[in-house]
Amino acid sequence: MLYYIGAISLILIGMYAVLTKKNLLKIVVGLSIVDSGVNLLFISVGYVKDATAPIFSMPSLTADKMVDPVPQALVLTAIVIGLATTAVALGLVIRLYDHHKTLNINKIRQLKW
Amino acid sequence: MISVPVILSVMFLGGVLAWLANRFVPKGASWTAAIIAAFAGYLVFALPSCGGEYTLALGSITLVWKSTNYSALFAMLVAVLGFLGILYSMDFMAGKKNLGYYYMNFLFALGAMLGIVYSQDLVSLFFFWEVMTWSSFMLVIYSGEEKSHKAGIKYFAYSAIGAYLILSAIVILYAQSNSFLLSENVKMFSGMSLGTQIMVISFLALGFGVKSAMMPLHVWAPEAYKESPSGFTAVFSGALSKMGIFGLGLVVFKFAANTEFFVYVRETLAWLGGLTAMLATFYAVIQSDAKKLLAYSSIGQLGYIIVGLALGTPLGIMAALFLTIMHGAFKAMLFMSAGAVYMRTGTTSLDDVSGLITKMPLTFLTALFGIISVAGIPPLGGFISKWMLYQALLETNHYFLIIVIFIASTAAFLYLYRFIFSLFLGQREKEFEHVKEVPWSMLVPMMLLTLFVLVAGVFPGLVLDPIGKAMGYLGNFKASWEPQVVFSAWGEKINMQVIAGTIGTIFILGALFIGFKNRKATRVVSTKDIHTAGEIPTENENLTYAVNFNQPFERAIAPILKWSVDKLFNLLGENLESTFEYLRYVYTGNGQTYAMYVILMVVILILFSGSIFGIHL
Amino acid sequence: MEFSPVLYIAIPLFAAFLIPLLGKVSKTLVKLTPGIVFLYLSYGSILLFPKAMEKPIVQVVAGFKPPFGISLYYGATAAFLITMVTIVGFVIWLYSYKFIIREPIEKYYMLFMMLITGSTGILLTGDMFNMFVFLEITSIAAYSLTAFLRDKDGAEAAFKYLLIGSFSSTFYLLSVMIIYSYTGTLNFADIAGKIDLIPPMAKGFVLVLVLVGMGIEAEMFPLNGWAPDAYSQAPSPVGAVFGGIVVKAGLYAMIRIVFLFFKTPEVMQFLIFMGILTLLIAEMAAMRQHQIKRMLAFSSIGQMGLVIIALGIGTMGSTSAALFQMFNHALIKSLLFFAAGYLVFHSGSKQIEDLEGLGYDKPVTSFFFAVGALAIIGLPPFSGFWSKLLILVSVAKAGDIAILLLILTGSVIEAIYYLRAVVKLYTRKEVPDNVRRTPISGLVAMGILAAIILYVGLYPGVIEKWLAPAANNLLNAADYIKAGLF
Amino acid sequence: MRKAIAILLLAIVGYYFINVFIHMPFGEKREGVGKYYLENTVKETGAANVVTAIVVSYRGFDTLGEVTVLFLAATGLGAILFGKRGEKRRLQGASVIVKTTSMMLYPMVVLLGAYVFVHGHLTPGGGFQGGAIIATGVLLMFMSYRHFNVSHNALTWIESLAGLTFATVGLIGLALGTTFLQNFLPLGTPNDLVSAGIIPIIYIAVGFKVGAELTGVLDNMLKTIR
Repeated sequence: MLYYIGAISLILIGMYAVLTKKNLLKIVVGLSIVDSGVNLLFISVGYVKDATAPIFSMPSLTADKMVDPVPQALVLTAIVIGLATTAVALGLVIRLYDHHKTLNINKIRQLKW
Repeated sequence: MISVPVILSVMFLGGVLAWLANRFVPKGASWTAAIIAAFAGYLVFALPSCGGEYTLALGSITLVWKSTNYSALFAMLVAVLGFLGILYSMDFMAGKKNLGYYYMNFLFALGAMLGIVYSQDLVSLFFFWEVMTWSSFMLVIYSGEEKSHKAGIKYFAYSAIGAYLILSAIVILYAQSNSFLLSENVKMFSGMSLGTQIMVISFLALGFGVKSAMMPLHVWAPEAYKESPSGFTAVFSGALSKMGIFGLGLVVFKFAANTEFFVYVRETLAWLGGLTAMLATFYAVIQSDAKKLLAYSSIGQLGYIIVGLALGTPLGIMAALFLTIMHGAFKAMLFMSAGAVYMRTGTTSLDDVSGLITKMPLTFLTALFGIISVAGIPPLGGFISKWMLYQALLETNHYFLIIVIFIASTAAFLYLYRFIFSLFLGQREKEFEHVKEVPWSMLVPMMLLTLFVLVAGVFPGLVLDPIGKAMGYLGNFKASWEPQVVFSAWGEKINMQVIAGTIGTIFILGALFIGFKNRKATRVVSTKDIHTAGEIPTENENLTYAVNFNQPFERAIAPILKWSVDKLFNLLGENLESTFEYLRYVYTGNGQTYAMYVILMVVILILFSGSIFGIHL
Repeated sequence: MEFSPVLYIAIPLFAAFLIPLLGKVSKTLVKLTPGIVFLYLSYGSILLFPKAMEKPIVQVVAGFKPPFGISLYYGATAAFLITMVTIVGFVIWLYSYKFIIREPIEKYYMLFMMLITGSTGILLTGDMFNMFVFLEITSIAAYSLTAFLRDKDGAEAAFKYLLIGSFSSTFYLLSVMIIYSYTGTLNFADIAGKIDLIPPMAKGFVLVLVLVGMGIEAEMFPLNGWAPDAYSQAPSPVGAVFGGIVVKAGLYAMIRIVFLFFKTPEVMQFLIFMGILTLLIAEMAAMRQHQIKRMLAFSSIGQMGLVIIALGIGTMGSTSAALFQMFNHALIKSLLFFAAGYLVFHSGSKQIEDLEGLGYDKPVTSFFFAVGALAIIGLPPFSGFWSKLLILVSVAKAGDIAILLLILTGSVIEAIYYLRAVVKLYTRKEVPDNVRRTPISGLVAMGILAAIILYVGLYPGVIEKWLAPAANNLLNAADYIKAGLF
Repeated sequence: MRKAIAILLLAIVGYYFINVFIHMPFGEKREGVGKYYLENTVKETGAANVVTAIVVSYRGFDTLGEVTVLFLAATGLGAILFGKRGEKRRLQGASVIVKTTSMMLYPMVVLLGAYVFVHGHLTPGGGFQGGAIIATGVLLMFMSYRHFNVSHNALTWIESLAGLTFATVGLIGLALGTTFLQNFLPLGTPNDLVSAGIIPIIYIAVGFKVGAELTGVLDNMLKTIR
């Protein structure tokens, strides 16, 4: 239960950073935090009490004593996707800094209305 | 076998052909267009007035075209005016750029008008209605000048509002009757709920009212008429605006006639028409541009037609339809003569041009017959329609309306006289000494129309015959007007031919007499030959007599003019646009704000999920 | 080998991986690859079209039966939209061929192909998480392409897009998570059958997440701040892809989920409401734009609003009308973006003011813009007319005259601002002699679109007869479940 | 102001968020596809690692997409930062200790990465993890050596060939008359290195691809710092 609350807090903290921080890099960090929060939340959804990792490395392991493998598989994908987004975001930040010589999001408002 | 699609495809393919011709042959476009228009005109007349039915299934929608007596009347008007307009354009437009574009849109507009009148289902009616709108819009903006574009956008905006009103009426009808067929809808209309009926009728009336320039929806008309090339203006005013009348006729007699509130519809329309006639005439009086003057006059005349239609008595309808035809003819004449003046002098301003009578006698003659007809002086066609209108008003006890119409008709003399006086009479400025009469291809249409107005005035039966048939389509009305009946109130029987003969003789004799008498007395003076309180005017002061011609009248109606619908609409438009301007500030350009909107949306949806989705979170 | 729906994804992926190698051989080869791919896919989609219209094709990937493996659901709706996507994709490629002259060209074509493939994947997939993956493929390609010109504004627009897009994917992933944790499955059909396992509160939360997350992709009103920037700053062909294809995919995703899981009258009402809001505000904002591509962007949002309204009404007629409108909008908006791209290129300015006189200087391009403008307003004889008519008819049949009038208000505004732009084009003004011409490939691309628009406008039956099965497929959840789980 | 609004809004969202999750069963076994996978993976795919089996086999299509996402990110980054190549880096060279240690660690890190993705179907880890580890090794070298360069040509080749391998393996399944990405090799004995059909092939390809792509991303970003 606490896992849920912790993960959700992470998501909210990340969102707070995205919503209020002026620095583009901090916003990107915020996005990453949101991602991590979501991933943790997902993993904890798949958690089963007293169970092991879903790998049949020893004959003694049985299927009913394993955690749900699906969230893990999905989170693996989600992590990579989060990474990709972050990479592109950082690339854009580099470009923006090049053009505007600032990382303040309030000063990067050429396009409006 | 001639059927409607043949005519339509001749027009539309002809339009494309004209465009192509312009690319390969110089002057090709005009000749192609003239031939196409003539051929299509022939087909329209050859088409049996009740038949030529054609059904086309487009997916779930079935289109039906058919010629009825009612549509035949309008189709003939369109075909004749269209052909004459193109004939007129051949020399009028010579040497201009993008002639292919001009003739293509001209033919498209004509085709669309024919499509409208032949449509037996609402979808194709609307389809052609929109094609007509955009092709005429293309012609309004033809000159490519800033002013014409303003006029064009205004025209299109009002037309769009009108068209969408029509469209909504159509879909409301369809929702009730599950059919787009006119006949089906008419049949089922009386069974629909009162709300639907009111909505449909008011939407349709407003939509068609826009095209027929009914007050207060007329504001697009003056500028659009002024800016379009004169060859098309003749068709625009003479035939295109009549499509609104065509639609109103359907609304009043096919739809409204089956409802309980028929009488209110009629009264409202009659009053709107009456007011249109009066106010437009007032506006016409104060114009100083020939085409704008004619435009307002056109609006006023359409007001008469609406009054006639709205009266709903056989005589009223007959007056309206007769005036429809007549107005098509004489307004085309007037616009053509104004165009002729424009072609030779480069302006249509009443303040600048004067004294062209000797230089352009035939144009003057056309204009003269035109204004006589507008004014409703016998023996020309206009007289008969006016007479019928008054009689119909009397019969139905609309005494106030008579007064309104009477004021309008009287005031009309002011602008009509100004029109002919300013352009053709008075002293000629030096710069117009070398003006020549326009080429034959422009004179022929004008002369033909003049002849028609004369003939129709003398032998109204020629025109009354198709009108009578058309009335049969609108309801069980019979056209039974004879001059004798009218005059029988005085116990006498006079027919038009006699009146015509008498008046014609007196007119000619009078003209000859005055001409001979004043032969020596006329002294030609320059417009500058004038002294105002001892001061000698400077060269660039405009002292043509026509300047401020109707100023006293203008002063008299000043209170009315202050309240201008146009200004009101403009104000509304501006306010709306500035509202839009503020609204778009929602898009602040700050990414974080957008993110905030997202979260805000989530919060709103969560908090109100009970009332929005019925799920309490 | 018979054409299999999975090739819609596999072939472009294969080609995308191949492009860097082809780039070592010749640039022309790189440029031709996407064209060949899309041509082949359109050919395949047309082959497959009648079959899919009859009966949904459910293609299993990796040989495991749904819900255990991922399955592709190629039903009538998907077939209709994907055929449209591949054909429009091909035309956009044709346009790009000469339009994109900036390096790195091979990267452009890779991203471009993946952008379209991602959208195709969204339309095709029958698995909720798989949809997320395709959503991300689309998004990341879209972010990169928005900034492709590497100018100041492009990067800014792309960053905003990324910011909002991340919210979209986060919300969607959260909804997938909640759904998975209660139903234990990710297959749409399977979830739809087990949706009642989710307690009402969680279900409501999922609904909110999906509506907001996918609403961002579908450009619903308060969520569409990114759209005008991204549309206007991306290269014109990419703008066309956004307006013509990507949004459609996002909207399809939202509607598919809503129709499968949450089809209640309240939700439909909400969709209608949001549609109206989107339509009106976008049209109003579009009216006051000074940049032509920004105006097109707002108009695009407005059109989406119209489609959302029609989908929200949720009758057979309205849904088919909405699909028809999607089809028309894809074609017409692409045409407009194409023409606008070259007009901006010729005038050297994005402002509408500066387009004066181009109508005479560049008659053909301007003509296509005018055709597009008339078509999107819904004037006959162009295809836009029929879809608008069908939407209005369905609205009237649903009995809501107020909605009808609001839609028409939007249309009037739309008509005015489009004509303003067209009229600007045809204002006479001496334009400095411009030797640059619109290349043939661009003109051919525009010509194809204009021809289709006119053809469908004159014979709407060609498209209309396919609308009923497509709409039925979208509306009928029970059939979907049955076919999806075979 | 913005902060206050943000806190307020997020508080509301958070409250309902937690409210939803608090009712969600925690740590309990679930019915559904997860259970099916646990029970049938070894039989159906021959892989000991169920997560890997799901990632590569059951949900292989996702993984193909995932690889594409990463590929797109690398491509996109290349497009966004294009034209900045060759600008001079201003990274400080590291100290001798760091340099030497990095030099010694680098091969081991790469080896570890390779181990992780080769054994993806047996032990925790797989292509993505292995690739990421390799990229970390490269990063280490980037950090410590000023002039450490990777060959772009090689990266492109590795990326493309790995991607093509993945796609081709998928298409072979289709060509053999089965479905896309379907296994066409013998499953072998579970827990053997050579087992689980196409899973190791795909994961090795993914490992190479991810390693190359992440390296490319890092390279792109480093090179553009002025």
